[in-house]
Amino acid sequence: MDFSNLNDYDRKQMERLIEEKQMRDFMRMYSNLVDRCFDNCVNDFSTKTVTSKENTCVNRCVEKFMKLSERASARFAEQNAQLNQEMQQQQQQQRK
Amino acid sequence: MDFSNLNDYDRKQMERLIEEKQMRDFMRMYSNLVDRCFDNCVNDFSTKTVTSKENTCVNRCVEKFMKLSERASARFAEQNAQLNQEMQQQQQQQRK
Amino acid sequence: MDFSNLNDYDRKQMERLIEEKQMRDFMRMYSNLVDRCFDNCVNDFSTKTVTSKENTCVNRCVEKFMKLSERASARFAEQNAQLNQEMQQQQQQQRK
Amino acid sequence: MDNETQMRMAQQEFELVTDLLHKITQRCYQKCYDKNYKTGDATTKESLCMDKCVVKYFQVNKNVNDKLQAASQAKMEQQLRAQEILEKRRRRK
Amino acid sequence: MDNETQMRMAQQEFELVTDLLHKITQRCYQKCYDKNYKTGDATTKESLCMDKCVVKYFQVNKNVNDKLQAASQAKMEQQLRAQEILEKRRRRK
Amino acid sequence: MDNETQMRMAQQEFELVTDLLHKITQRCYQKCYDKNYKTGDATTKESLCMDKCVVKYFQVNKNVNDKLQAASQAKMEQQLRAQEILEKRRRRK
Repeated sequence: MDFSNLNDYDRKQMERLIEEKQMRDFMRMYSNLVDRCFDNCVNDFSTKTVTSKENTCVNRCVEKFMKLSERASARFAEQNAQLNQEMQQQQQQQRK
Repeated sequence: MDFSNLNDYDRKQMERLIEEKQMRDFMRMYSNLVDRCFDNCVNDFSTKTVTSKENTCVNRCVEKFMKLSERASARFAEQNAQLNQEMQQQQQQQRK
Repeated sequence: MDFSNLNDYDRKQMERLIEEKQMRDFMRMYSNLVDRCFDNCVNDFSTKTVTSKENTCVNRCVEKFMKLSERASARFAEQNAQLNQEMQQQQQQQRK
Repeated sequence: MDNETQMRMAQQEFELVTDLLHKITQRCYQKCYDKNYKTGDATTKESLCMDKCVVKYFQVNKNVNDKLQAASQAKMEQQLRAQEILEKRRRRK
Repeated sequence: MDNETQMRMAQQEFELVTDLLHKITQRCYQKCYDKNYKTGDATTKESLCMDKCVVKYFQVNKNVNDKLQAASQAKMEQQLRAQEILEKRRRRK
Repeated sequence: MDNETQMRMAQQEFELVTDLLHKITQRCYQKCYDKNYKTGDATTKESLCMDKCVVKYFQVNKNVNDKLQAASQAKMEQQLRAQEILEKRRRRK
Protein backbone atom coordinates (compact mmCIF):
# COMPACT_ATOMS: atom_id res chain seq x y z
CA MET A 1 0.00 0.00 0.00
CA ASP A 2 1.11 3.48 -0.77
CA PHE A 3 1.69 5.07 2.59
CA SER A 4 3.65 8.07 1.35
CA ASN A 5 0.63 10.36 1.67
CA LEU A 6 -0.01 9.29 5.26
CA ASN A 7 1.50 10.95 8.29
CA ASP A 8 3.62 8.95 10.72
CA TYR A 9 0.73 8.18 13.07
CA ASP A 10 -1.54 6.90 10.29
CA ARG A 11 1.27 4.86 8.77
CA LYS A 12 2.02 3.14 12.07
CA GLN A 13 -1.68 2.54 12.61
CA MET A 14 -2.01 0.95 9.17
CA GLU A 15 1.05 -1.22 9.65
CA ARG A 16 -0.33 -2.44 12.96
CA LEU A 17 -3.67 -3.30 11.36
CA ILE A 18 -1.91 -5.22 8.59
CA GLU A 19 0.21 -7.08 11.11
CA GLU A 20 -2.86 -8.03 13.14
CA LYS A 21 -4.67 -9.25 10.05
CA GLN A 22 -1.66 -11.31 8.98
CA MET A 23 -1.47 -12.89 12.43
CA ARG A 24 -5.18 -13.71 12.34
CA ASP A 25 -4.80 -15.20 8.86
CA PHE A 26 -1.88 -17.34 9.99
CA MET A 27 -3.79 -18.61 13.01
CA ARG A 28 -6.83 -19.33 10.85
CA MET A 29 -4.74 -21.21 8.27
CA TYR A 30 -3.04 -23.15 11.06
CA SER A 31 -6.32 -23.98 12.77
CA ASN A 32 -7.88 -25.17 9.50
CA LEU A 33 -4.77 -27.22 8.72
CA VAL A 34 -4.84 -29.04 12.06
CA ASP A 35 -8.55 -29.76 11.56
CA ARG A 36 -8.10 -30.97 7.99
CA CYS A 37 -5.10 -33.21 8.68
CA PHE A 38 -6.69 -34.64 11.80
CA ASP A 39 -9.86 -35.34 9.83
CA ASN A 40 -8.00 -37.01 6.94
CA CYS A 41 -5.47 -38.98 8.97
CA VAL A 42 -6.84 -39.91 12.40
CA ASN A 43 -9.80 -42.26 12.32
CA ASP A 44 -8.93 -45.04 14.78
CA PHE A 45 -10.19 -44.24 18.26
CA SER A 46 -9.47 -47.57 19.86
CA THR A 47 -6.03 -46.29 20.84
CA LYS A 48 -5.22 -43.28 23.00
CA THR A 49 -1.99 -42.35 21.23
CA VAL A 50 -1.46 -41.16 17.68
CA THR A 51 -0.01 -44.17 15.84
CA SER A 52 3.17 -43.99 13.80
CA LYS A 53 1.13 -44.40 10.63
CA GLU A 54 -1.22 -41.60 11.62
CA ASN A 55 1.67 -39.34 12.52
CA THR A 56 3.37 -39.94 9.17
CA CYS A 57 0.10 -39.14 7.42
CA VAL A 58 -0.28 -35.87 9.38
CA ASN A 59 3.28 -34.82 8.57
CA ARG A 60 2.76 -35.45 4.88
CA CYS A 61 -0.61 -33.69 5.00
CA VAL A 62 0.98 -30.57 6.53
CA GLU A 63 3.91 -30.60 4.08
CA LYS A 64 1.67 -31.08 1.07
CA PHE A 65 -0.68 -28.31 2.13
CA MET A 66 2.19 -25.89 2.69
CA LYS A 67 3.66 -26.67 -0.74
CA LEU A 68 0.35 -26.38 -2.60
CA SER A 69 -0.57 -23.31 -0.56
CA GLU A 70 2.67 -21.63 -1.58
CA ARG A 71 1.92 -22.47 -5.21
CA ALA A 72 -1.59 -21.04 -4.94
CA SER A 73 -0.15 -17.81 -3.53
CA ALA A 74 2.25 -17.45 -6.44
CA ARG A 75 -0.54 -17.95 -8.98
CA PHE A 76 -2.76 -15.64 -6.94
CA ALA A 77 -0.11 -12.91 -7.13
CA GLU A 78 0.09 -13.31 -10.90
CA GLN A 79 -3.69 -13.14 -11.30
CA ASN A 80 -3.91 -10.09 -9.08
CA ALA A 81 -1.18 -8.32 -11.05
CA GLN A 82 -3.00 -9.14 -14.28
CA LEU A 83 -6.28 -7.86 -12.83
CA ASN A 84 -4.59 -4.63 -11.78
CA GLN A 85 -3.15 -4.18 -15.26
CA GLU A 86 -6.59 -4.63 -16.83
CA MET A 87 -8.11 -2.13 -14.41
CA GLN A 88 -5.38 0.37 -15.26
CA GLN A 89 -5.99 -0.02 -19.00
CA GLN A 90 -9.72 0.48 -18.53
CA GLN A 91 -9.10 3.64 -16.52
CA GLN A 92 -6.79 5.01 -19.22
CA GLN A 93 -9.40 4.32 -21.89
CA GLN A 94 -12.03 6.11 -19.84
CA ARG A 95 -9.84 9.22 -19.66
CA LYS A 96 -9.61 9.47 -23.46
CA MET B 1 -35.33 -0.37 15.74
CA ASP B 2 -36.93 2.39 17.72
CA PHE B 3 -34.43 5.22 17.71
CA SER B 4 -36.82 7.92 18.92
CA ASN B 5 -35.47 7.71 22.47
CA LEU B 6 -31.86 8.09 21.32
CA ASN B 7 -30.06 11.37 20.92
CA ASP B 8 -28.59 12.35 17.55
CA TYR B 9 -25.12 11.03 18.31
CA ASP B 10 -26.36 7.61 19.45
CA ARG B 11 -28.73 7.36 16.51
CA LYS B 12 -25.93 8.02 14.03
CA GLN B 13 -23.70 5.57 15.86
CA MET B 14 -26.40 2.89 15.68
CA GLU B 15 -27.07 3.52 12.00
CA ARG B 16 -23.36 3.20 11.27
CA LEU B 17 -23.16 -0.09 13.16
CA ILE B 18 -26.16 -1.44 11.24
CA GLU B 19 -24.66 -0.32 7.95
CA GLU B 20 -21.36 -2.01 8.76
CA LYS B 21 -23.12 -5.24 9.73
CA GLN B 22 -25.16 -5.19 6.52
CA MET B 23 -22.02 -4.69 4.47
CA ARG B 24 -20.29 -7.58 6.28
CA ASP B 25 -23.36 -9.77 5.71
CA PHE B 26 -23.41 -8.92 2.01
CA MET B 27 -19.72 -9.72 1.64
CA ARG B 28 -20.18 -12.97 3.55
CA MET B 29 -23.14 -13.99 1.40
CA TYR B 30 -21.19 -13.09 -1.74
CA SER B 31 -18.11 -14.98 -0.60
CA ASN B 32 -20.15 -18.08 0.25
CA LEU B 33 -21.96 -17.84 -3.08
CA VAL B 34 -18.73 -17.73 -5.11
CA ASP B 35 -17.43 -20.72 -3.12
CA ARG B 36 -20.63 -22.71 -3.53
CA CYS B 37 -21.08 -22.05 -7.24
CA PHE B 38 -17.41 -22.72 -7.93
CA ASP B 39 -17.66 -25.97 -5.99
CA ASN B 40 -20.83 -27.11 -7.78
CA CYS B 41 -19.92 -26.02 -11.30
CA VAL B 42 -16.15 -26.11 -11.83
CA ASN B 43 -14.59 -29.55 -11.62
CA ASP B 44 -12.44 -29.86 -14.74
CA PHE B 45 -8.91 -28.68 -14.10
CA SER B 46 -7.38 -29.83 -17.36
CA THR B 47 -8.21 -26.42 -18.86
CA LYS B 48 -7.04 -23.03 -17.66
CA THR B 49 -10.17 -21.13 -18.68
CA VAL B 50 -13.71 -21.44 -17.38
CA THR B 51 -15.59 -23.30 -20.11
CA SER B 52 -18.84 -22.03 -21.58
CA LYS B 53 -20.69 -24.88 -19.88
CA GLU B 54 -19.12 -24.07 -16.53
CA ASN B 55 -19.90 -20.38 -16.93
CA THR B 56 -23.55 -21.10 -17.74
CA CYS B 57 -23.74 -23.31 -14.67
CA VAL B 58 -22.25 -20.57 -12.46
CA ASN B 59 -24.70 -17.98 -13.81
CA ARG B 60 -27.66 -20.24 -13.13
CA CYS B 61 -26.27 -21.10 -9.69
CA VAL B 62 -26.06 -17.40 -8.77
CA GLU B 63 -29.52 -16.61 -10.14
CA LYS B 64 -31.11 -19.57 -8.39
CA PHE B 65 -29.48 -18.73 -5.07
CA MET B 66 -30.60 -15.10 -5.28
CA LYS B 67 -34.20 -16.13 -6.02
CA LEU B 68 -34.39 -18.77 -3.27
CA SER B 69 -32.55 -16.45 -0.89
CA GLU B 70 -35.16 -13.75 -1.51
CA ARG B 71 -37.90 -16.28 -0.84
CA ALA B 72 -36.25 -17.39 2.40
CA SER B 73 -36.07 -13.75 3.53
CA ALA B 74 -39.79 -13.23 2.90
CA ARG B 75 -40.71 -16.35 4.88
CA PHE B 76 -38.20 -15.35 7.57
CA ALA B 77 -39.90 -11.95 7.90
CA GLU B 78 -43.29 -13.66 8.32
CA GLN B 79 -41.95 -16.05 10.96
CA ASN B 80 -40.29 -13.23 12.85
CA ALA B 81 -43.49 -11.17 12.84
CA GLN B 82 -45.42 -14.19 14.11
CA LEU B 83 -42.83 -14.78 16.83
CA ASN B 84 -43.07 -11.13 17.90
CA GLN B 85 -46.84 -11.37 18.06
CA GLU B 86 -46.63 -14.47 20.28
CA MET B 87 -44.13 -12.74 22.56
CA GLN B 88 -46.43 -9.74 22.83
CA GLN B 89 -49.40 -11.94 23.76
CA GLN B 90 -47.37 -13.73 26.42
CA GLN B 91 -46.29 -10.41 27.91
CA GLN B 92 -49.90 -9.20 28.04
CA GLN B 93 -50.97 -12.39 29.79
CA GLN B 94 -48.19 -11.99 32.34
CA ARG B 95 -49.40 -8.47 33.18
CA LYS B 96 -52.87 -9.78 34.14
CA MET C 1 -5.60 -15.89 34.95
CA ASP C 2 -3.40 -14.20 37.46
CA PHE C 3 -4.86 -10.73 37.83
CA SER C 4 -3.08 -9.86 41.08
CA ASN C 5 -0.51 -7.74 39.25
CA LEU C 6 -3.21 -5.73 37.46
CA ASN C 7 -4.79 -2.59 38.77
CA ASP C 8 -8.55 -2.42 39.28
CA TYR C 9 -9.25 -0.87 35.89
CA ASP C 10 -7.25 -3.46 33.97
CA ARG C 11 -8.77 -6.30 35.97
CA LYS C 12 -12.31 -5.14 35.19
CA GLN C 13 -11.38 -4.68 31.55
CA MET C 14 -9.98 -8.23 31.40
CA GLU C 15 -13.01 -9.72 33.11
CA ARG C 16 -15.27 -7.93 30.63
CA LEU C 17 -13.26 -9.27 27.67
CA ILE C 18 -13.46 -12.81 29.08
CA GLU C 19 -17.20 -12.48 29.62
CA GLU C 20 -17.72 -11.25 26.06
CA LYS C 21 -15.67 -14.12 24.66
CA GLN C 22 -17.61 -16.65 26.73
CA MET C 23 -20.88 -15.21 25.48
CA ARG C 24 -19.68 -15.35 21.86
CA ASP C 25 -18.51 -18.95 22.39
CA PHE C 26 -21.86 -19.93 23.84
CA MET C 27 -23.74 -18.33 20.94
CA ARG C 28 -21.42 -20.01 18.44
CA MET C 29 -21.87 -23.41 20.08
CA TYR C 30 -25.62 -22.91 20.18
CA SER C 31 -25.75 -21.79 16.54
CA ASN C 32 -23.68 -24.77 15.40
CA LEU C 33 -25.83 -27.11 17.47
CA VAL C 34 -29.09 -25.89 15.91
CA ASP C 35 -27.54 -26.25 12.45
CA ARG C 36 -26.19 -29.72 13.15
CA CYS C 37 -29.35 -31.10 14.71
CA PHE C 38 -31.53 -29.57 12.00
CA ASP C 39 -29.26 -31.07 9.35
CA ASN C 40 -29.26 -34.54 10.96
CA CYS C 41 -32.93 -34.73 11.92
CA VAL C 42 -35.10 -32.66 9.56
CA ASN C 43 -35.17 -33.89 5.98
CA ASP C 44 -38.85 -34.06 5.08
CA PHE C 45 -40.04 -30.82 3.52
CA SER C 46 -43.46 -31.98 2.41
CA THR C 47 -44.86 -30.84 5.76
CA LYS C 48 -44.76 -27.36 7.25
CA THR C 49 -44.49 -28.47 10.88
CA VAL C 50 -41.69 -30.32 12.63
CA THR C 51 -43.04 -33.86 13.07
CA SER C 52 -43.04 -35.65 16.40
CA LYS C 53 -40.32 -38.00 15.15
CA GLU C 54 -38.17 -35.07 14.00
CA ASN C 55 -38.68 -33.27 17.30
CA THR C 56 -37.64 -36.35 19.29
CA CYS C 57 -34.54 -36.67 17.13
CA VAL C 58 -33.63 -33.00 17.70
CA ASN C 59 -34.07 -33.35 21.47
CA ARG C 60 -31.82 -36.39 21.57
CA CYS C 61 -29.30 -34.70 19.31
CA VAL C 62 -29.08 -31.71 21.66
CA GLU C 63 -28.85 -33.88 24.79
CA LYS C 64 -26.20 -36.13 23.29
CA PHE C 65 -24.10 -33.19 22.12
CA MET C 66 -24.27 -31.53 25.54
CA LYS C 67 -23.18 -34.76 27.28
CA LEU C 68 -20.31 -35.50 24.88
CA SER C 69 -19.33 -31.83 24.87
CA GLU C 70 -19.08 -31.89 28.67
CA ARG C 71 -16.91 -34.99 28.44
CA ALA C 72 -14.64 -33.37 25.87
CA SER C 73 -14.21 -30.37 28.16
CA ALA C 74 -13.17 -32.57 31.07
CA ARG C 75 -10.59 -34.42 28.96
CA PHE C 76 -9.48 -31.08 27.50
CA ALA C 77 -8.85 -29.72 30.99
CA GLU C 78 -6.74 -32.76 31.84
CA GLN C 79 -4.70 -32.45 28.64
CA ASN C 80 -4.16 -28.75 29.21
CA ALA C 81 -2.98 -29.36 32.79
CA GLN C 82 -0.59 -32.03 31.56
CA LEU C 83 0.73 -29.71 28.85
CA ASN C 84 1.28 -26.97 31.42
CA GLN C 85 3.18 -29.38 33.63
CA GLU C 86 5.44 -30.41 30.76
CA MET C 87 6.10 -26.78 29.90
CA GLN C 88 6.99 -26.06 33.50
CA GLN C 89 9.44 -28.96 33.62
CA GLN C 90 11.09 -27.81 30.41
CA GLN C 91 11.49 -24.31 31.80
CA GLN C 92 13.08 -25.66 34.98
CA GLN C 93 15.54 -27.73 32.95
CA GLN C 94 16.47 -24.69 30.88
CA ARG C 95 17.30 -22.73 34.02
CA LYS C 96 19.84 -25.34 35.14
CA MET D 1 -30.82 1.04 31.78
CA ASP D 2 -28.37 3.57 30.36
CA ASN D 3 -27.96 4.37 26.70
CA GLU D 4 -24.74 2.43 26.15
CA THR D 5 -26.21 -0.81 27.51
CA GLN D 6 -29.41 -0.28 25.54
CA MET D 7 -27.49 0.25 22.32
CA ARG D 8 -25.27 -2.77 22.89
CA MET D 9 -28.33 -4.95 23.45
CA ALA D 10 -30.03 -3.57 20.35
CA GLN D 11 -26.90 -4.25 18.31
CA GLN D 12 -26.63 -7.80 19.64
CA GLU D 13 -30.26 -8.47 18.80
CA PHE D 14 -29.81 -7.10 15.30
CA GLU D 15 -26.77 -9.32 14.81
CA LEU D 16 -28.67 -12.35 16.12
CA VAL D 17 -31.50 -11.85 13.67
CA THR D 18 -29.30 -11.23 10.64
CA ASP D 19 -27.01 -14.14 11.53
CA LEU D 20 -30.04 -16.41 11.87
CA LEU D 21 -31.34 -15.24 8.48
CA HIS D 22 -27.93 -15.98 6.92
CA LYS D 23 -27.76 -19.44 8.48
CA ILE D 24 -31.31 -20.39 7.52
CA THR D 25 -30.67 -19.25 3.95
CA GLN D 26 -27.50 -21.34 3.65
CA ARG D 27 -28.88 -24.44 5.34
CA CYS D 28 -32.24 -24.45 3.55
CA TYR D 29 -30.64 -23.77 0.17
CA GLN D 30 -28.40 -26.77 0.79
CA LYS D 31 -31.44 -28.92 1.63
CA CYS D 32 -33.64 -27.74 -1.22
CA TYR D 33 -31.69 -26.86 -4.36
CA ASP D 34 -31.45 -29.13 -7.39
CA LYS D 35 -27.77 -29.61 -8.30
CA ASN D 36 -28.40 -29.98 -12.01
CA TYR D 37 -28.95 -26.25 -12.67
CA LYS D 38 -31.11 -26.77 -15.73
CA THR D 39 -32.33 -23.21 -15.22
CA GLY D 40 -31.55 -20.08 -13.23
CA ASP D 41 -35.17 -19.91 -12.09
CA ALA D 42 -36.28 -21.54 -8.88
CA THR D 43 -38.57 -24.49 -9.57
CA THR D 44 -41.89 -24.91 -7.76
CA LYS D 45 -40.46 -27.85 -5.84
CA GLU D 46 -37.42 -25.86 -4.71
CA SER D 47 -39.54 -22.85 -3.74
CA LEU D 48 -42.07 -24.81 -1.68
CA CYS D 49 -39.21 -26.71 -0.03
CA MET D 50 -37.61 -23.38 1.00
CA ASP D 51 -40.94 -22.18 2.45
CA LYS D 52 -41.33 -25.27 4.64
CA CYS D 53 -37.66 -25.42 5.52
CA VAL D 54 -37.63 -21.86 6.90
CA VAL D 55 -40.67 -22.58 9.08
CA LYS D 56 -39.17 -25.82 10.36
CA TYR D 57 -35.80 -24.20 11.07
CA PHE D 58 -37.55 -21.54 13.14
CA GLN D 59 -39.28 -24.26 15.15
CA VAL D 60 -36.07 -26.21 15.74
CA ASN D 61 -34.26 -23.00 16.68
CA LYS D 62 -36.94 -22.18 19.27
CA ASN D 63 -36.98 -25.73 20.66
CA VAL D 64 -33.20 -25.87 21.03
CA ASN D 65 -33.21 -22.37 22.55
CA ASP D 66 -35.73 -23.48 25.17
CA LYS D 67 -33.72 -26.60 25.95
CA LEU D 68 -30.49 -24.66 26.32
CA GLN D 69 -31.93 -22.01 28.64
CA ALA D 70 -31.81 -24.64 31.35
CA ALA D 71 -28.38 -25.88 30.31
CA SER D 72 -26.71 -22.47 30.10
CA GLN D 73 -25.53 -22.65 33.69
CA ALA D 74 -23.73 -25.90 32.92
CA LYS D 75 -22.00 -24.26 29.98
CA MET D 76 -20.88 -21.30 32.09
CA GLU D 77 -19.40 -23.80 34.53
CA GLN D 78 -17.52 -25.39 31.64
CA GLN D 79 -16.16 -22.01 30.57
CA LEU D 80 -15.00 -21.23 34.08
CA ARG D 81 -13.01 -24.46 33.95
CA ALA D 82 -11.16 -23.23 30.86
CA GLN D 83 -10.45 -19.99 32.69
CA GLU D 84 -8.95 -21.83 35.66
CA ILE D 85 -6.63 -23.67 33.26
CA LEU D 86 -5.22 -20.37 32.06
CA GLU D 87 -4.86 -18.98 35.54
CA LYS D 88 -2.68 -21.90 36.54
CA ARG D 89 -0.59 -21.49 33.41
CA ARG D 90 0.00 -17.78 33.95
CA ARG D 91 1.05 -18.28 37.58
CA ARG D 92 4.03 -20.25 36.33
CA LYS D 93 5.34 -17.33 34.25
CA MET E 1 -11.55 12.09 1.02
CA ASP E 2 -10.18 12.43 4.51
CA ASN E 3 -7.51 10.22 6.00
CA GLU E 4 -9.81 8.12 8.18
CA THR E 5 -12.03 7.13 5.25
CA GLN E 6 -9.00 6.47 3.07
CA MET E 7 -7.47 4.20 5.70
CA ARG E 8 -10.68 2.33 6.28
CA MET E 9 -11.02 1.66 2.56
CA ALA E 10 -7.41 0.54 2.30
CA GLN E 11 -7.92 -1.80 5.22
CA GLN E 12 -11.09 -3.24 3.71
CA GLU E 13 -9.33 -3.83 0.42
CA PHE E 14 -6.42 -5.55 2.15
CA GLU E 15 -8.86 -7.78 4.03
CA LEU E 16 -10.71 -8.60 0.80
CA VAL E 17 -7.54 -9.69 -0.94
CA THR E 18 -6.19 -11.76 1.92
CA ASP E 19 -9.60 -13.37 2.56
CA LEU E 20 -9.84 -14.24 -1.14
CA LEU E 21 -6.38 -15.78 -1.04
CA HIS E 22 -7.36 -17.84 2.01
CA LYS E 23 -10.57 -19.04 0.38
CA ILE E 24 -8.94 -19.92 -2.93
CA THR E 25 -6.24 -21.86 -1.10
CA GLN E 26 -8.78 -23.87 0.90
CA ARG E 27 -11.15 -24.54 -1.99
CA CYS E 28 -8.49 -25.42 -4.55
CA TYR E 29 -6.63 -27.66 -2.13
CA GLN E 30 -9.91 -29.49 -1.52
CA LYS E 31 -10.39 -29.90 -5.29
CA CYS E 32 -6.85 -30.94 -6.10
CA TYR E 33 -5.19 -32.91 -3.33
CA ASP E 34 -4.75 -36.69 -3.38
CA LYS E 35 -6.13 -38.11 -0.13
CA ASN E 36 -3.68 -41.01 -0.02
CA TYR E 37 -0.69 -38.95 1.18
CA LYS E 38 1.92 -41.27 -0.27
CA THR E 39 4.33 -38.36 0.00
CA GLY E 40 4.65 -34.91 1.52
CA ASP E 41 5.65 -33.48 -1.84
CA ALA E 42 3.08 -32.08 -4.21
CA THR E 43 2.74 -34.26 -7.30
CA THR E 44 2.82 -32.79 -10.79
CA LYS E 45 -0.88 -33.52 -11.17
CA GLU E 46 -1.75 -31.75 -7.92
CA SER E 47 0.46 -28.76 -8.75
CA LEU E 48 -0.95 -28.24 -12.24
CA CYS E 49 -4.46 -28.64 -10.87
CA MET E 50 -3.77 -25.88 -8.31
CA ASP E 51 -2.47 -23.59 -11.07
CA LYS E 52 -5.60 -23.98 -13.18
CA CYS E 53 -7.93 -23.92 -10.19
CA VAL E 54 -6.61 -20.54 -8.99
CA VAL E 55 -7.09 -19.01 -12.45
CA LYS E 56 -10.60 -20.44 -12.78
CA TYR E 57 -11.57 -19.28 -9.27
CA PHE E 58 -10.48 -15.75 -10.17
CA GLN E 59 -12.65 -15.88 -13.27
CA VAL E 60 -15.70 -17.15 -11.36
CA ASN E 61 -15.13 -14.56 -8.64
CA LYS E 62 -15.09 -11.77 -11.23
CA ASN E 63 -18.16 -13.12 -13.05
CA VAL E 64 -20.18 -13.43 -9.85
CA ASN E 65 -19.00 -9.99 -8.74
CA ASP E 66 -20.23 -8.48 -12.01
CA LYS E 67 -23.58 -10.25 -11.68
CA LEU E 68 -24.06 -9.10 -8.11
CA GLN E 69 -23.28 -5.45 -8.79
CA ALA E 70 -26.72 -5.23 -10.35
CA ALA E 71 -28.34 -7.29 -7.62
CA SER E 72 -26.84 -5.36 -4.70
CA GLN E 73 -29.80 -3.02 -4.52
CA ALA E 74 -32.13 -5.98 -4.09
CA LYS E 75 -29.98 -7.27 -1.24
CA MET E 76 -30.02 -3.90 0.51
CA GLU E 77 -33.80 -3.98 0.25
CA GLN E 78 -33.78 -7.41 1.86
CA GLN E 79 -31.60 -6.12 4.69
CA LEU E 80 -33.90 -3.19 5.30
CA ARG E 81 -36.71 -5.69 5.71
CA ALA E 82 -34.80 -7.39 8.53
CA GLN E 83 -34.28 -3.99 10.12
CA GLU E 84 -38.01 -3.23 10.03
CA ILE E 85 -38.62 -6.52 11.83
CA LEU E 86 -36.45 -5.38 14.70
CA GLU E 87 -37.99 -1.95 14.82
CA LYS E 88 -41.43 -3.44 15.34
CA ARG E 89 -40.09 -5.73 18.05
CA ARG E 90 -38.43 -2.93 19.98
CA ARG E 91 -41.53 -0.71 19.88
CA ARG E 92 -43.27 -3.29 22.04
CA LYS E 93 -40.69 -3.01 24.81
CA MET F 1 6.47 -5.52 29.32
CA ASP F 2 3.80 -2.89 29.89
CA ASN F 3 0.27 -3.62 31.03
CA GLU F 4 -1.42 -3.17 27.66
CA THR F 5 0.88 -5.69 25.95
CA GLN F 6 0.49 -8.11 28.85
CA MET F 7 -3.29 -7.90 28.69
CA ARG F 8 -3.39 -8.33 24.94
CA MET F 9 -1.24 -11.46 25.20
CA ALA F 10 -3.39 -12.85 28.00
CA GLN F 11 -6.51 -12.23 25.93
CA GLN F 12 -4.98 -13.90 22.86
CA GLU F 13 -4.02 -16.93 24.92
CA PHE F 14 -7.50 -17.18 26.39
CA GLU F 15 -9.00 -16.99 22.91
CA LEU F 16 -6.58 -19.65 21.64
CA VAL F 17 -7.55 -22.08 24.39
CA THR F 18 -11.29 -21.55 24.08
CA ASP F 19 -11.15 -21.71 20.27
CA LEU F 20 -9.19 -24.98 20.52
CA LEU F 21 -11.77 -26.38 22.92
CA HIS F 22 -14.57 -25.41 20.53
CA LYS F 23 -12.82 -26.98 17.56
CA ILE F 24 -11.95 -30.21 19.37
CA THR F 25 -15.55 -30.52 20.56
CA GLN F 26 -16.96 -30.08 17.05
CA ARG F 27 -14.44 -32.33 15.32
CA CYS F 28 -14.49 -35.12 17.88
CA TYR F 29 -18.29 -35.11 18.07
CA GLN F 30 -18.35 -35.47 14.28
CA LYS F 31 -15.95 -38.44 14.52
CA CYS F 32 -17.64 -40.19 17.41
CA TYR F 33 -21.41 -39.70 17.46
CA ASP F 34 -23.91 -42.30 16.28
CA LYS F 35 -26.28 -40.71 13.75
CA ASN F 36 -29.23 -42.91 14.70
CA TYR F 37 -30.06 -41.02 17.93
CA LYS F 38 -31.73 -43.98 19.61
CA THR F 39 -31.20 -42.13 22.88
CA GLY F 40 -30.18 -38.74 24.22
CA ASP F 41 -27.60 -40.37 26.45
CA ALA F 42 -24.04 -40.83 25.30
CA THR F 43 -23.24 -44.52 24.77
CA THR F 44 -20.11 -46.10 26.22
CA LYS F 45 -18.65 -46.39 22.74
CA GLU F 46 -19.28 -42.70 21.97
CA SER F 47 -17.88 -41.60 25.33
CA LEU F 48 -14.67 -43.61 25.09
CA CYS F 49 -14.23 -42.44 21.51
CA MET F 50 -14.47 -38.80 22.68
CA ASP F 51 -11.87 -39.45 25.38
CA LYS F 52 -9.34 -40.84 22.91
CA CYS F 53 -10.21 -38.31 20.22
CA VAL F 54 -9.48 -35.34 22.51
CA VAL F 55 -6.09 -36.79 23.46
CA LYS F 56 -5.19 -37.52 19.84
CA TYR F 57 -6.30 -34.06 18.69
CA PHE F 58 -4.02 -32.51 21.31
CA GLN F 59 -1.13 -34.56 19.99
CA VAL F 60 -1.79 -33.64 16.36
CA ASN F 61 -2.20 -30.00 17.34
CA LYS F 62 1.19 -30.02 19.09
CA ASN F 63 2.91 -31.85 16.22
CA VAL F 64 1.53 -29.45 13.59
CA ASN F 65 2.42 -26.50 15.82
CA ASP F 66 6.03 -27.70 16.06
CA LYS F 67 6.20 -28.24 12.31
CA LEU F 68 4.83 -24.79 11.57
CA GLN F 69 7.16 -22.94 13.91
CA ALA F 70 9.84 -23.56 11.32
CA ALA F 71 7.55 -22.69 8.42
CA SER F 72 6.18 -19.45 9.90
CA GLN F 73 8.86 -17.40 8.20
CA ALA F 74 7.77 -18.78 4.84
CA LYS F 75 4.17 -17.83 5.58
CA MET F 76 5.16 -14.28 6.53
CA GLU F 77 6.97 -14.04 3.21
CA GLN F 78 3.77 -15.13 1.49
CA GLN F 79 1.79 -12.47 3.31
CA LEU F 80 4.26 -9.77 2.34
CA ARG F 81 3.70 -10.77 -1.26
CA ALA F 82 -0.03 -10.08 -0.89
CA GLN F 83 0.83 -6.72 0.62
CA GLU F 84 3.03 -5.80 -2.33
CA ILE F 85 0.12 -6.59 -4.64
CA LEU F 86 -2.00 -4.00 -2.90
CA GLU F 87 0.76 -1.43 -2.85
CA LYS F 88 1.07 -1.60 -6.62
CA ARG F 89 -2.69 -1.29 -7.00
CA ARG F 90 -2.95 1.76 -4.81
CA ARG F 91 -0.11 3.56 -6.59
CA ARG F 92 -2.29 3.64 -9.71
CA LYS F 93 -5.10 5.50 -7.93
